[in-house]
Amino acid sequence: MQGMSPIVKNITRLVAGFIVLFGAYIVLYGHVTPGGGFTGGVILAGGLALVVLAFGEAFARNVLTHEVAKVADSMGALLFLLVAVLGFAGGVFFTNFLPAGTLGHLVSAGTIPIANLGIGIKVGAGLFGAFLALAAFRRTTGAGQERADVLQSHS
Amino acid sequence: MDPILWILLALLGFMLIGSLIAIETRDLLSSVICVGAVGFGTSLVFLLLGAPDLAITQVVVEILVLVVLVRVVITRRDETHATSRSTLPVGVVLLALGVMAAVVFGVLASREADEDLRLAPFGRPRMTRQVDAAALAPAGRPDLAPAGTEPASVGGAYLKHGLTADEASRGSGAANYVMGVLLDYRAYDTLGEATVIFVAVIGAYAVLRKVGRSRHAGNESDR
Amino acid sequence: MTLAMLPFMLAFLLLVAGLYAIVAKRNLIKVIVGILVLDYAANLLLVLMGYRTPPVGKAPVAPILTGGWAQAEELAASAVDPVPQALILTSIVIGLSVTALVVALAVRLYEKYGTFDTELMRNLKG
Amino acid sequence: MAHLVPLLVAIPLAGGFLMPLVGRLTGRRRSAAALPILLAAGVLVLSVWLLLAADEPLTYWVGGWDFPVGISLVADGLSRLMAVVVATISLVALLFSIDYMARFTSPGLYYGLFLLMVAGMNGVVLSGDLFNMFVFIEVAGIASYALVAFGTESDELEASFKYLVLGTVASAFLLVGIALVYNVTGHLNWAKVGEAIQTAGGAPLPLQVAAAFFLMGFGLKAAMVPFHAWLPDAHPSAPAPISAMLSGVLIKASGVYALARFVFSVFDGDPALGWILVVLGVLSMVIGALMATGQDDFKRLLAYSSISQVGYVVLALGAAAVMRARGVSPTVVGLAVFGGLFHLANHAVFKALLFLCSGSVEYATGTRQLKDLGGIGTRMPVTGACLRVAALSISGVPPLNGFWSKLFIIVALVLGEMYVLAAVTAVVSFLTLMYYAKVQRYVLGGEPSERVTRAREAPLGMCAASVLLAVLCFGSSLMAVPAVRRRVLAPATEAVTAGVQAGRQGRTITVERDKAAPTDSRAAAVEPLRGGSPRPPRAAESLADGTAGAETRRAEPLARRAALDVGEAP
Repeated sequence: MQGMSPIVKNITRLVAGFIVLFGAYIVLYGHVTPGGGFTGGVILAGGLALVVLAFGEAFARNVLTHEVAKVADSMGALLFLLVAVLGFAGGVFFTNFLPAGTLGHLVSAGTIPIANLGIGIKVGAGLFGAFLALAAFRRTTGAGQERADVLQSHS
Repeated sequence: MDPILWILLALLGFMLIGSLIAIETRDLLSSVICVGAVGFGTSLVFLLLGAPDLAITQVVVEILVLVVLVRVVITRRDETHATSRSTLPVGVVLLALGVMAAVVFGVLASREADEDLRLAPFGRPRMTRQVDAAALAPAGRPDLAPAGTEPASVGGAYLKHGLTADEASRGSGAANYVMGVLLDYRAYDTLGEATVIFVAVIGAYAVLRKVGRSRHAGNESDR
Repeated sequence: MTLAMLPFMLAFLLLVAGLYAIVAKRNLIKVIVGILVLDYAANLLLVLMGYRTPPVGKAPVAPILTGGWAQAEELAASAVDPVPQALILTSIVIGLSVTALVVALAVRLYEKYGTFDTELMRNLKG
Repeated sequence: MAHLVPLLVAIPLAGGFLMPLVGRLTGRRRSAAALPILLAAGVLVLSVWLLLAADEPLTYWVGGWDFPVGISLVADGLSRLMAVVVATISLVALLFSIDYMARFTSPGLYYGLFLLMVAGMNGVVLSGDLFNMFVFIEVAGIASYALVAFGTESDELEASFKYLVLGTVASAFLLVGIALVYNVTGHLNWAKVGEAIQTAGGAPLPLQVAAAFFLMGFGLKAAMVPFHAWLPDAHPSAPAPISAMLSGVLIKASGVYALARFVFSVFDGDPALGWILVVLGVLSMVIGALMATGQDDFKRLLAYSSISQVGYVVLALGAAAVMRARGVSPTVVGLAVFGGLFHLANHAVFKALLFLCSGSVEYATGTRQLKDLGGIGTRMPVTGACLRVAALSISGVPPLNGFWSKLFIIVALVLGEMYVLAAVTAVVSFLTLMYYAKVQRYVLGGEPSERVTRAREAPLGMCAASVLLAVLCFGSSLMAVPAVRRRVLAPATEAVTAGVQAGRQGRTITVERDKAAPTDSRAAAVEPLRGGSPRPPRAAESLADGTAGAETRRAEPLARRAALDVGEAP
């Protein structure tokens, strides 16, 4: 897959940063405004998927590889689990052991923002990885391969 | 008559028709696009019913699903879909099941005998009722119950205590109650949910491996 | 039967439609479409059950505190139920996960058979 | 001690999250199995300790929310028994995987999925919350869909697809059931739902509809006839250790266990539900056995036999519910439940062993057709002996464990005056004996084919795993001995027969909020409840003065820190 036309590439250049930024915002402010780790993570994955679709396989191979996505996936999940296990510090599993803080501030609601961050990383990386594996530039093997390749060069 | 109910019914009708088209159309691409429309309809319903979190999530999830599905369908031409017929007569089955659905909920709605445990109708969830707080104490520990009344469902309790100005009641501290429920009261669920998506992603990696097994590699006892 | 049960019934019909697609259709993509519809229907049923009709002339109140402490009591008395929303959020993600996996399976099956049609596959005919 | 309960989920979960990373380091070497085996052994030790150390049921409120707004983990006798069964079979299956999975690629993904499936099952059996149970059923289910397709051959992919689709339908039914339950009772905690139903004096119509959805959902997960269509494809297609896990524990954890919880702890052993269980159980038993008789594929035969054997368990539980409602003596009811749970544990052991043996045989010969396997017992003496033990055990030959559990079930049915059911059970036992005699004849006797003469005994790890389970086939008969029984199975039986009462027993573990509050400690523990209470404890007062009520409080020292933080903020 070579990527799309220059128009798409340029617009993506303009927009992608904002999408990723927006995703990060949704992740971080999930406890204050609508949104949260999952939503933000999906937005992150969507923004990255847009970049890959626009710029093609080479970009995904050199910058945002499958491997990076896998590592970030595990790390995000472990971060969330860590928040859960650290709950023992407050008494039992999953205790929200940090102070509640001021209502409506970024640093409030105890562990919720950290958990959101972990989930955001996890979901963003995981879905992006799945997207790469599924849709972007799958090298097929077996029966349907030739036909699939021919069709891919069309799109 | 509540205008929201009318809008809701129209949306649900639209979704029902959309999903029937998605199911019945011959062309896989149109099918996928129709189901995408139904998904966006779901998102609108969420927005209409005071669930902006869900609406945002549904939209972004829908976009991702749609991108993947469309890509899967358009890069794989399937000439054989002429045989993709249904084996059961469409109308009969749908009619029968539809009647069943109507009967189920009609019967549920018509039973007024037992005020305490009946299906709460649309727009009046159970939490709008108050019960003796003892009913909400942990099972087997009525001694933990406070005095007075409480909303009759867990959701009402979250709303009442999740974040009241009276600091005696401990809430999650999250202005977004849904997030408070999701990541504090029911954070354990969310851990499970994060696990689900992790499992699905590595499961997809596993399924999409180029070589699943290599009978002759790596094992000297193999023949 | 009251009008107030009508939304539940429509959501239930949607569930039936999804079920129908899964049972009767002989195409992997159609089955996936059925799974998606089934998910939508179950989620809709949940959100409908948490809805609280606002006072006449007002919009439904989302369970998000925007106006500071002063508003909390009022919100508690008027907002829709946050629990089904939290459950649906989980359920949407589960649906997404299942979809990711099932699409991966469908893609692999396409590679093996060159078609999405289950009639042409060995074990999925029944 | 009580903190073990969440660790049983957290440990395999952490392992599952780590394995894809570890797998990249180890590559395809067998050492990839080291971490999972270590963790599974740890989980086994913890769960056995939990089973033996504590007598009373524990209710553990995750996050410290004692008010039933949080999620509770319940470790009563039944949950503990299931946790031990899950841990045992998963450890053995992992041992078996070391060599068996060397033929497959990406061990990191395999072990990751495996551990996450274990975490999901532990989550299911320990959960005290309907929706939480649903989520963990999904975790275990999705991991198993992927594992069934792990070989990525077309029949595996097809089986996985079918399994996934039916599993998703089951999940949708469960979700609808949960929605109805929440709508009607306002609770998700099953103990509270059970209490609400009991207060109302029986389940009202909407909850009966919900019950129908739950039955269909759990029935699909447990592969009860007529919801069994996916199992005969999915279980044989999976790699052998996964087949052992699926047949041995997964259908029990997310199917039978959930059904038992739901019928007894939520619906208080409603006799109508009991009869439905009896019917499903008998159908599964008979049809599973008949279908198994006609199979030539070794693993398919085992899969149908799983349907049949799980039918025993469900029948015993359903009969217990019926007898309980009829006023039969509690001893007999207890005996039926005891027999059912005993058979559940036994079936986990011998069916896992059978699947592992079939895996060894397939590993050595490359075929699963019974007719091609003649004389394999002489070429593979260890596997052959284990296979013989398992086959005798499942056919109910004394003194192996299968005999005892079937005996208990039949005796309980006779004592409960359900003679027809007892007769059916006996007949199905005879059928079981028949088709396992066929297995023995084909596999162990007969002229070795050319394929078989080339076969060699399976590698050490696989043999060790099989032998372990074969020993357990003898060993678990000990559970019938009164001393062991009191310790292991009696609490589980008690948890089932207690019905709704089960949710009210035992110790509650949660965070003691507001320890510094000078008011009496009981009131402090209730703190989350007191939304409209006239005056907060003193510690809170000082906070309120300083910060104009701008923050909520947590445990005292933290609250002070919060006060500091907030003091600077405005």
